[in-house]
Amino acid sequence: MNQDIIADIKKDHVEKLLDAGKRVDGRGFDEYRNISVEVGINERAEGSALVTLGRTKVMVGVKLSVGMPFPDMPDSGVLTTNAELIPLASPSFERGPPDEDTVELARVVDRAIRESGCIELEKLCIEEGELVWIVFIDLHPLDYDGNLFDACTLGAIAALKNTYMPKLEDGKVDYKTRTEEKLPVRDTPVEVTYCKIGRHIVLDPCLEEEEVLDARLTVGYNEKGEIVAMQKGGSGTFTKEEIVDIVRKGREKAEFLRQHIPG
Amino acid sequence: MNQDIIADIKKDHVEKLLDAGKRVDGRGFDEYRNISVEVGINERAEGSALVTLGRTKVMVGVKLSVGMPFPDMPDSGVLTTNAELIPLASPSFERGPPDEDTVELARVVDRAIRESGCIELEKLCIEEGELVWIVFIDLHPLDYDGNLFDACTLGAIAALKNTYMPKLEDGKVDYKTRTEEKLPVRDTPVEVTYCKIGRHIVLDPCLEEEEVLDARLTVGYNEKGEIVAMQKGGSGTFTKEEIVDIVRKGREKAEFLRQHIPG
Amino acid sequence: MNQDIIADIKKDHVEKLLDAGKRVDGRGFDEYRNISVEVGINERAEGSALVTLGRTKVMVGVKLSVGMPFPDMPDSGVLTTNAELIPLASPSFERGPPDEDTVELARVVDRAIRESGCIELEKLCIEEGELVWIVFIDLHPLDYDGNLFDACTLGAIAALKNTYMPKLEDGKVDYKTRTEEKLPVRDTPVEVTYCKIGRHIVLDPCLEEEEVLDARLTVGYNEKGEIVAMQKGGSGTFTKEEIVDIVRKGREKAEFLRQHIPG
Amino acid sequence: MKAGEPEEFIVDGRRLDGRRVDELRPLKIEAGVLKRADGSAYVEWGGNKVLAACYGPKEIHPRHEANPKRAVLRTYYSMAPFSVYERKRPGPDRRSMEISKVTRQALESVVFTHLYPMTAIDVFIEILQAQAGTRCAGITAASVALADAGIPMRDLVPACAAGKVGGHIVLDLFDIEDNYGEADLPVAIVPRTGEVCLMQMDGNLTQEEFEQAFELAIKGCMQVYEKQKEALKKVYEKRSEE
Amino acid sequence: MKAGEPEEFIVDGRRLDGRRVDELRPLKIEAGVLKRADGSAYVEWGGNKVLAACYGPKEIHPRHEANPKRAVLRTYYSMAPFSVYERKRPGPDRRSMEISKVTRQALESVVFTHLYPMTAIDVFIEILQAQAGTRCAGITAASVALADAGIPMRDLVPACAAGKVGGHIVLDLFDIEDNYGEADLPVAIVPRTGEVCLMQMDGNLTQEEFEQAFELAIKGCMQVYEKQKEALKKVYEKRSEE
Amino acid sequence: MKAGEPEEFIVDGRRLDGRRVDELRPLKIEAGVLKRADGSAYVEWGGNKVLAACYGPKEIHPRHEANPKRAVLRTYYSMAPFSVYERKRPGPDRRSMEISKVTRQALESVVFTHLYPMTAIDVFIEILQAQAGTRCAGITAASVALADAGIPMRDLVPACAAGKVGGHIVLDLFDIEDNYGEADLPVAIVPRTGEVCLMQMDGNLTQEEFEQAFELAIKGCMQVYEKQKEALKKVYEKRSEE
Repeated sequence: MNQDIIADIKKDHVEKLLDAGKRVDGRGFDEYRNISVEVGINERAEGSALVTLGRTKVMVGVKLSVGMPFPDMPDSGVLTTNAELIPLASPSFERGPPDEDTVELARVVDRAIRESGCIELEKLCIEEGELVWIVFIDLHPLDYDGNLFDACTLGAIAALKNTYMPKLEDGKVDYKTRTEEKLPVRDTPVEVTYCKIGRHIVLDPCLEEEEVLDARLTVGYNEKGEIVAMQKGGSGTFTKEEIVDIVRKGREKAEFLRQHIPG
Repeated sequence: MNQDIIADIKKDHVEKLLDAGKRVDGRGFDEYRNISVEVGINERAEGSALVTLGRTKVMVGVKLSVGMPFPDMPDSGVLTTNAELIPLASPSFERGPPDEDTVELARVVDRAIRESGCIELEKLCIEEGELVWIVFIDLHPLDYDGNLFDACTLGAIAALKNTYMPKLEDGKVDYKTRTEEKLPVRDTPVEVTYCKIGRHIVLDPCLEEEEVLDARLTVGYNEKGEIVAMQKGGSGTFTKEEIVDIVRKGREKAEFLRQHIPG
Repeated sequence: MNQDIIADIKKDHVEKLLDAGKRVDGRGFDEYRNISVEVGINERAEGSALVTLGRTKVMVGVKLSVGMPFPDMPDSGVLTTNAELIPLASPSFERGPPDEDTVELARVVDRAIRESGCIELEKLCIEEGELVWIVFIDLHPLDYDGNLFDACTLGAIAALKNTYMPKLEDGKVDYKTRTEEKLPVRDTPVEVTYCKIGRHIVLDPCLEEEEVLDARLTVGYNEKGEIVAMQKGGSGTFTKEEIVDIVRKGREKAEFLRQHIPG
Repeated sequence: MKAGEPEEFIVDGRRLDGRRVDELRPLKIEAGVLKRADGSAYVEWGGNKVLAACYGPKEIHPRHEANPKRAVLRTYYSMAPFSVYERKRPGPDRRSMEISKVTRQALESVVFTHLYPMTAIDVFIEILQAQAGTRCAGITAASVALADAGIPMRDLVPACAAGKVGGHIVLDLFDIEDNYGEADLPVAIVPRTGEVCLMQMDGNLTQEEFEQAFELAIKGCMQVYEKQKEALKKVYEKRSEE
Repeated sequence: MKAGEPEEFIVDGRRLDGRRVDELRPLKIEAGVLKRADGSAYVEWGGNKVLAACYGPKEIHPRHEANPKRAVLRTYYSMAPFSVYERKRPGPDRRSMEISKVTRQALESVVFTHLYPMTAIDVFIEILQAQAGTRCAGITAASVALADAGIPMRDLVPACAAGKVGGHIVLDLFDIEDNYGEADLPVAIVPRTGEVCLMQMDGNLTQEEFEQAFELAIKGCMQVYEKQKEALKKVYEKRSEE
Repeated sequence: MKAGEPEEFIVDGRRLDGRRVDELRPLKIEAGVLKRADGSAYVEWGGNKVLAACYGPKEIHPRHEANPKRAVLRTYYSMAPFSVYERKRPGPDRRSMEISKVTRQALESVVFTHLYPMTAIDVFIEILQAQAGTRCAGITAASVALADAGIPMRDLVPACAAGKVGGHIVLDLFDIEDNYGEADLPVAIVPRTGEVCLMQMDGNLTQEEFEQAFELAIKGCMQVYEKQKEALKKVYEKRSEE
């Protein structure tokens, strides 16, 4: 019961600050926390990135393997996005099979990557109908202080752009030999998340804000600024105008995020 | 604890009514509830049926797929019967992997279908030892008011008799094109369930009766009236004579059930 | 809470006896309980053994099957060791997927078998890169009174030495026809377990001792007396000298165990 | 082009199933269709056939999941094995887990959960036959089932998707449009206030296209809302007659 | 005809394993074979080797499964991986779940569970080697294990199957008869009253054949009953000597 | 000879990665690297990259797992999917279950668990990049994380393996040596007393080789211990500056 009372007090506190034009960590309403993106930080992964977003830290690894294509896409590589919310990263993450938050994270990141068509999957066919490259993106938060959607999408595209193809011999992957060839990536989708607390809309919620938010809206954009993915969260609602406004102003935030990707 | 006291009171009530020659819903001891069977009610399934037995409602879908035969039956199709007791249908059904009641239901229905040989599995071989048709029967209760055995077996055979073969191209199934050809079915097995409450034997228990029964006997018959499956349930017992008697009089009830199958 | 107090009392009791030079069951510190090993006791298994070690009883079955080799060992058979701690054998064993004790048992027994190279896996290749024999060792304790490591390793090697190859026809196993040919086994590894209770080191802990031990050391030896496997257990520690000493004196106990293997 | 993709999605102002761009598929809603459930609804929406049932407010197991300030709303979206062309293995998959979550959040925005602390309200959505748009059909059915169970709510929650196919913004995609189209945008609203309580999108839309599709989806929701109200009216009338 | 099916099942009045039609396979029952279990029994029945163990009455976990009016009887039938020709993967499958259920119901009809409210009585049946008829062997062993554990019961529960092979009604099918025969009818009874507490059947029988097989199975049960009583007598004698 | 096996492991006194037989791979330890955890450590040891986090003492769920006499120490060793060449499927496998157990037992020998009855102390070890020796790196990181969380312990627990490759006894095997070598002997100690709290071995060693390798592993542990202490000193200094 105490948990709920504490939650009420917290929400009250965060909201009052916002009423006074302030956020819990002193940022502007439309401001991201400090962002850093390092790539190529894992020698076992074909591609990798470590994203720091304020105190949130996420590692993303890209592994390549080979296998059968889907029957309805015989000449196309396969993309698989997976997340693990390991309890090392937060007391609220639990061991066991993926829960709905884990699944949602993986699927919303996957949506921006997939729908933007950023990976040239049609170039990942080895033998039509028989053998294609399978791209595994593993989202691996290490320290959780809110807004995994934006951090993980940023890490995923940064890692993909840094992915080298391993050597292929007789239909088998030689992981120990990396070729010069990079994974063909033609777009740079990112996701931008706003949340609504009371009557305020703020960018990039930190954990303290996430815990009290009414509603959340994540929008993914490709390089052209087109919308490729959306996901509303939270038990609260947005007005139509709020949504249209978020989608508009998120576009320039996407451009801002994109600048943090190395290379 | 209250649950158990209520159960005792309920049992007492049902039994006293029976002593007075009455059933909780006013039926005769040897009488089925209202039965209706509709077939072809699902456009995604190759065969389907919706059975209403009093207030019990069951949907059965038959799907066809192709795969390897069993090693010891290389020229025979494969039959798989599956049940799901979805919590939508009853507050007593729980989510999660199949429990023993679910498994028993699937296996007892399967028994009548399989042992009657009603599906001509030997005609479902596509390439000996390599490729055969797999028949999936999915038992899907929607509203649970007792006697799923009889309702599901009736639905299964009705759906099977209404099953059209999908088109096969290059060893793959084109589900969107249904052929004129029907699944070869040569018999019409049904199951008949009696239960024992105190010293009384009654046909087709409704839920209120099932909840207080001592013992249950389900008997499956083929068209010739031969016995093809039996399953006793409940923690109580039958006398030898009761069993022989049930098996005898069930035969005409089977004939009665069979008349409700369309087509 | 009582459980813990009882545990303390038990430990006190066992330790005081040891201080007086006595074990709970009257054995010498360096003495095994009665050992018997019967082989060929299961007609469905290609090899089998029943080991009795005091009141501990373990059945081990060896089954052979065929399958793909590992990619990095294309001309070698495959060894798989599995344990089941069925609740029939002890009130402390629970149903469900293998817990860490079950997994440790299987892996420590596997270690001695595998690292000693006792099975000539290179002779179990049927067609390089395509088809090899798979050796399943199933450890199946039936009555648990301590020291499953030694009993199961003894049972495993006894069963392996008693394993007959089944007939192979067209790449399929005919289990009903057993050939005269035996599984090629060239060494006889066994494991010897000591435990530390207070300041005492004793051989072959019975359950009462296992329940109160501070630390456990299991050492596997091949026929030459070389060490092929080790596993320390328990939340307590050993001194360096204790470990070296156990490893030395375990060697002759291994020779003693080996004499109990029939044939 | 994917195998099976049509050359044109709209010919002479008509879509492949004969509808206009802003036209819903035929929609039929019936409330109170199940005996055991506390509330239920059946929705037939084009080729979708969906059942929803509501149980509760009721005791919650395990107890530590209870909330002292409000009822816990639990939603389970599930597809029958025979609801799709290729038989679906029973049990939850990742897609159904996500849909269950967004459905729950959409419904939480209208249910007065604070009236029933320490209890659970369970909503089960069963897709019996699927033809694209099952999440919208499910939410639509679920809120009718909740109302049928007498759970106090500030409004019903109609849901409807819009999307883009062959360059056109259209309402309520059916399966061919969903498989080969450019974007799908499911939306659920609280009609009395116009609030948006569910919103997802995948595909590719410019800002302008998005705004157009969003507007269209909301209009679709309002049509669905009328059908929901009719269904409830009908079942209340029927019950008061009994 | 399935691969491996014999041409004839009965030649000169003898079955393929030399038995007459109404003859049991050799049956050996031993009680009190395990040290840890509260009660146990070992049954060797033709090529079947079966262990049963009973633990209880004992505290029940999780607590909410306890029944204030009687002990909860739990039965688990399980096959060792090496008990069959093709290695069985560990863990329960659908067949063993069904057998566990009917076994429990058969035993519930004789155990005085009301004497031990709020407790559990666990019975584990482990098939070490199988040659058809393992469920009957398991029930037979289980009721001896219960008795060995001192659990009050109104009678033992012997079980035995009859069936039809090659047109003949025979007792106690072994594996070849079970695989290629026409029907199998396992039965368990409460010998003192003649009540039937387990009854299953699959195959094909006319009414007349059924009645004949049923009668035969009951006679088989009575023979099994004698062996059960002998085994218990032996273990009591042995214990009183100790 | 397995595919990929090197002809020689030691040439001119140098191993394939340039080290001498008694030389550790480069080792870097950093404490206090995570914000959410109560204590944490990062270890880079040759090609191994390992994170450890400690949460607790804290309330324990489910309650019946609590111990009235001491804290329950729980350790979870886990490998990231991208930590190895061939992607590892998420979730515990048999190897990680065994490592979790021996890690817990090693740490239990130093943690004063009796100070926190009825609580849990959770230690999570995440292998981000593996190059053989991850269990030693994990234990090494874990005990630093426990210390960083302020959990009272009688000492840190450094771990290090020795082994045999190409006939030579060497310290701290890297992946090629681990894959193709003759023996691996991971050891963890309580440095102040010299007690051994983890010890495993697989391969083939004579008594003499074993004693030599054991001695070498303990020396390796002492070097690791120095790095652990440095890391903790550094983080305390940093924190007192803040």
